[in-house]
Amino acid sequence: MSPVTLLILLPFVGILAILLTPSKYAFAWRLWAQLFSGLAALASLFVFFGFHPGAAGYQMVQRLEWNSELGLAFHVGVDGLNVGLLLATALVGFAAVWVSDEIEKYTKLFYVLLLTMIGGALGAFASLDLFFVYFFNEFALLPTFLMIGIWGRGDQKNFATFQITLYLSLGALVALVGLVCLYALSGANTLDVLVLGAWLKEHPLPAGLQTLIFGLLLFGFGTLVGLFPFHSWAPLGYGVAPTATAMMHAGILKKVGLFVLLRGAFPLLPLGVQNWTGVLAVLCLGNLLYCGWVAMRQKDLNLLLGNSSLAHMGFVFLALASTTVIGITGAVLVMVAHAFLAALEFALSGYLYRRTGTLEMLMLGGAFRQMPFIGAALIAALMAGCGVPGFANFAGELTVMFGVWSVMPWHVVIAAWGGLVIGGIYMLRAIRKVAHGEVGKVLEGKPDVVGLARVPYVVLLLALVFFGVAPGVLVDRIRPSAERVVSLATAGASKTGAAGHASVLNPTSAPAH
Amino acid sequence: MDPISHTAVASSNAQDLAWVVLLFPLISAASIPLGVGRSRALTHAMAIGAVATGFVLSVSLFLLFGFTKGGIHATPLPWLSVGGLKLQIGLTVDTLSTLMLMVVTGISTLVHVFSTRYMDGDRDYPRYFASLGLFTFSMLGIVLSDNLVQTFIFWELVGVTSYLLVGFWHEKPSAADAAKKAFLTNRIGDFGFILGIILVWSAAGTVQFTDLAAKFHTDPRLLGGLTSLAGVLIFLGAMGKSAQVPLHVWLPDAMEGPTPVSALIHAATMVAAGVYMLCRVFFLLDLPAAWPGFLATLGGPSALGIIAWVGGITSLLAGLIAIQQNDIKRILAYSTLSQLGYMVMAVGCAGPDAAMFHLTTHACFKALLFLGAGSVIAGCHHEQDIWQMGGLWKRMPTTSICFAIGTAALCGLPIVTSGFYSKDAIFASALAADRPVLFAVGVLVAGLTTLYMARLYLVAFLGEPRSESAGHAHESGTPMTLPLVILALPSVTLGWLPIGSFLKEMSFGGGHPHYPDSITDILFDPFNHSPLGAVLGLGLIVFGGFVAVSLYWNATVDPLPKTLGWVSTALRSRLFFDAIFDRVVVPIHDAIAALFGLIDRWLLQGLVVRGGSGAVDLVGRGLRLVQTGNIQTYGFLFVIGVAVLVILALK
Amino acid sequence: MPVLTDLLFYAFAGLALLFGLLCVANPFSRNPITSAMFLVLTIVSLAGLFILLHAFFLAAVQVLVYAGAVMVLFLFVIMLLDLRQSEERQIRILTIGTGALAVAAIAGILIRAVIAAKPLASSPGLAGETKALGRLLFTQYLLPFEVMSLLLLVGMVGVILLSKKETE
Amino acid sequence: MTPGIHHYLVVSALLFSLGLFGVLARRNLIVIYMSLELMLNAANLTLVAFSRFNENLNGQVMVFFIITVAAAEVAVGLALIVALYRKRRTADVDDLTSLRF
Repeated sequence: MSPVTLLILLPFVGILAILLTPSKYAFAWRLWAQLFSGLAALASLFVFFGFHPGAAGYQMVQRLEWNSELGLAFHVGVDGLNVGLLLATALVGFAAVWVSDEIEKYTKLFYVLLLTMIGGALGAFASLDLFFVYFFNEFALLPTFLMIGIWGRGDQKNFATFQITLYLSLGALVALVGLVCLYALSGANTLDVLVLGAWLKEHPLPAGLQTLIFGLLLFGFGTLVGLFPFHSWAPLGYGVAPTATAMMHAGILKKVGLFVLLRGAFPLLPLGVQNWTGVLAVLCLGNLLYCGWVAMRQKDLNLLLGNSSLAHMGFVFLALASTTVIGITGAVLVMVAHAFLAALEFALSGYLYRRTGTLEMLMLGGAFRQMPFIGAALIAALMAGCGVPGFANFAGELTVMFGVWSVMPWHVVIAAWGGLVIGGIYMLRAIRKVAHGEVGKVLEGKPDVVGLARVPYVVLLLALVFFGVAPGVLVDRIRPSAERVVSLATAGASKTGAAGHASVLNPTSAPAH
Repeated sequence: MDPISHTAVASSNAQDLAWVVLLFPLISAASIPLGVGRSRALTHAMAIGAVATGFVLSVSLFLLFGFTKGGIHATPLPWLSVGGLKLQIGLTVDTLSTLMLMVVTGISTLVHVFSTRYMDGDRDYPRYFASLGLFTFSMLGIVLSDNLVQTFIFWELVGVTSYLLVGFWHEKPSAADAAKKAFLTNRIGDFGFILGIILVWSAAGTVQFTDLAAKFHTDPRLLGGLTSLAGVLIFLGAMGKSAQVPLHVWLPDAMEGPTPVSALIHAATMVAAGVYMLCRVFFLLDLPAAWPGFLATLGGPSALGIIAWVGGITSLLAGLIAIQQNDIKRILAYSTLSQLGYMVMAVGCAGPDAAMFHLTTHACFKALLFLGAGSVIAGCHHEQDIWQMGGLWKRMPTTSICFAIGTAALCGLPIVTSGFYSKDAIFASALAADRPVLFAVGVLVAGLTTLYMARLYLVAFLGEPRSESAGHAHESGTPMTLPLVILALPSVTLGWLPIGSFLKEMSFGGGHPHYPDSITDILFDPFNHSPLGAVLGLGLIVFGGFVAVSLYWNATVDPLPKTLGWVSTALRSRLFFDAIFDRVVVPIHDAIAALFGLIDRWLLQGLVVRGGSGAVDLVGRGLRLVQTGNIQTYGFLFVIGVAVLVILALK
Repeated sequence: MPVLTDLLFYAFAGLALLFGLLCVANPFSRNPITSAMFLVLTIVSLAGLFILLHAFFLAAVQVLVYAGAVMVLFLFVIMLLDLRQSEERQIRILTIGTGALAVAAIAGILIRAVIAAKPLASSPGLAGETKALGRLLFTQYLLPFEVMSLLLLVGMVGVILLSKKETE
Repeated sequence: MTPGIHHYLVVSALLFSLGLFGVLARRNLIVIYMSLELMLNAANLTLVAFSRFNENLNGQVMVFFIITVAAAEVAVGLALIVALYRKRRTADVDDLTSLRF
């Protein structure tokens, strides 16, 4: 059995263990969840470091025929696109389970749902059959709604649940229509990316159809990611979600949409890519600038973090729009980095909320004095969020900017402004209000996290710093896949378009690659 | 391509000691939160040990490699490599970097020692030394960097660590605000810097300094019409770090940090990083002017010209503002701005050697002044207003003497201070670059410098005590006075070394370096070499000193506000730069944010989501009438439905 | 003899319908116990019809299980809940009307379908042998038969769980 | 007239209708439940009749199963009613409308 299959199975085994444990041994539910998410984290480390960097193609592949009539197969494997994301999923899942000791009611259901999310996300990233990617993604999304609805907080809970369900269901629906079109119209009778890719090379779809399907996939999955202007579900949704849910969703599930675009849409529909990147290039500015400015406006820490995570997604969309090797590599780097970062941010804000009952930034303050560990981690996380070197986000965003320049220099200017200056403004304002200043009333006498409870925060911070100091570890793994995606996505494109674009600012036009 | 075995093979090379210099402060800083911080003695022993070792190694590195042209490179580590983007962390060991290395580690060591007493009793003592170590690490990273991206990485880290240090007393709102302001202002500069780096990379395909220098040497027009733009963008980064107008507003506020921090960051290192970086990439700035599109037809100035003017304006404005400040640290802050303006101006006048010379001497005497101010502040129970001091020379003799030496060096007193020589090199470069206006500005600022420094010294140290705390002032012990004494030495002697000429020969490819050969030649070099600057400067120093003495000898209040009127008010308000930032730049961003916030709230969440949900809700309310909840009604409807279906089916 | 069975058919059918009517819509009493008693009679009449159709085993089961066990259960619950007075409310014309309408529709459709259907060859040949039925149950339908026993077990457990007093 | 399959089917249809009427018109849950049993019996009659006239025992097997299932169903259903009655103190369907949105 491939280690990837084992990795996907572990959370589900955990679910089974929890379900079979009677309520007399209620304490064991959490232990089971911790055990199996921890095992999954170990397995993911094994997969990540067992992966041969620099080698093209998929590794640790396993294929189980499921329904040959419909062309469906459980087909998993890792390549550069998902190896980092699998690691991030398992580690974030582990941290999410660990911080969930705040849950007091229906704990059994909670851990079952949380492990479902983890297992679903792992399955979605590992699957090479787009049907299974979608299936696992839905599997992970459903608990999100339930968890927000049941364990959510604040007086806007119902509206937030409603909004997030509406947006995500509609987005998933549009994406499904796109996938069904791809399945039905390609004639390959499968959604397995390997088979379908080979088939479409021989029998390419007409340009109109490619454009249509790519558009459906882009907006469907884009909504799941929070592509401007379909983003307003995200901040509020994270604002009311229980900590672990916000961590898993903002950190991991959001990346599935981007991942499907890279796994399926870009390599399979090159003509669609070329017709849509212009639109995507405009929309990503919405994420980069608009969401950044909206974040400046927020008074609630979680809303600010939600908007900032949308702004980070702008870098990924920008890189996708550029379709360059460096850009795509940077995009995957940003995705992995942001997975850790978003999880860390929401874990910290979740802790603050748990202790104070509010995330109103005016009421907080002095967290660094009152809770040195949480305060320091918060400062580190917010610093990472505005692109400080030493954290993985910086490496990713820098790579994206380098990669996009040859195609869209003006976009890089805006991205740099959004990331460096606007990002700096709201993140530092948040630090100023929450971590610095005199100790706020709501914080007085509230304890810091101690002992083993620090584990999840430390794990996430270490991951951020590791990939920030040594991004090459990840980049060497991503590179061959990024090259493959770009060569497929730009197949048959006239290079004049890109060059003409570059000449706007760069008359010499000698992009170095 | 196995980096580890490479490192292992190369580790016997002496230049790899640079890695030790770089990493020691990081290791000590990291060990403090991991347990060392539990013991105060261990904390500062570890921190001081790390930087002191760094200093010793720096000196040996300088002696080993400082005399090699072009320098040597320590084994680089690959950082990130994809497509045409190959980034690595490498170390340059050459004259420029080893000189700067000595400055940074030397002053950092003294500041560490000084801090053991100054910060004694602070509850966050370990955090202080950890931050200091991190800062030193970041600064050394810039100094040793061998490529633009690495410079940018450590550039940002310096920003962050200075943020931590300025905001060290984070509970104090003013300190927290100042730290935020410093970071954000720097960010605007960094924005230009990174774009400049990307621009250069996209044309040259590399970010290594040596490769870039070679490429631009063979083809100065590599960047085409963007040559000057690239230079200006990179300079924008330096404007942020080296606090050039209009991005200077953060520096005076940053005085909210602990005073030793100001000595390290705002005198010797961080603010000097901008100048150092400009010297590093001087070959990029020194290209013939070329602008894109319509700017070319207007005949835009060269990048160096812009740099020179920004530097000149900064030195003048800062010098003026300093005259009317009353906080001892703020006076020093504006004086730093003014001197940084000098250095930047020197770079702009094609004299990076002069800029580095002045940077070196300035680092010593400005650190001396800041540490002296720290000693005064500690002695006067945290009183910072010079009008509340007075008569300190009796109670704090060591500090007073050292401070006097620093003041003299800053003013550029001939022969006996280092400032004289380095300042004169700047005047000379301005003349050599044929920029008489800037030369005039430089000389005028020399007079202003004497005026405000003499004012500071006369008011704070001489005369009678004007407050309770000044009356009870006292020296604070060896850890604080020793660094002052040590720093006073190079403040006097450093100018006698031909640092500028040496740098010109080694790093900037100067054709005919000029080394004085006898003692008189050394002492009177400026008068021989560039008499106009030396003589005019001397004249203005005397004039400035005279004005100061006549105004402030035994004065109890400042007479200038009365005589100057609104000019004084404007100077006191720091020429309204902060007001402009607070009332124009910030509100613009806030207004856009408010607008978008409203759109998000009312249009997207309101109209679209709530509107959509409202429509669905209305339909739902209609359909709800059907739902009585009575099972028999449902049964009835079901049966009727079945009947209708069957009838339809049977037809 | 054929005449006797014919008469019996009409008798049993008539009784079944009459008792059925009295069970669901007794004009004299709306007491559930009355309804239950009439349901027993209906079931017994149906058992008679089963005998006429030579389904002797089923007739026995019908009486044993339905009239015996099931109806006792009903009575038991009725008495347990003591529901006599709850039926004292007004009869609602609307309910009766809609009910009658629906019933008329369904009945109309059914009877029309029956009449319209082609008659089968009315030569009942197969004897309702209990032996044959048992053979069938234990050979061809063995699995469903066993599953049924499981169902009963599950039902039993479910009933115990449902009717257990909640312990708070 | 000799009763043919038609006769049985008509009787079954009428019984079924009676049961349906009871389900739709009566308000007592238990009576509704009894009416349901009536409908089941009507169906049984149909099956037995077809079994007889088609000369095939499968119909009778089916009836056998129906009776068994019905027994289980009655038990569970009545338990539900008892549980419901304990909570709500009523067995009148007009009072049991809390599933309404």
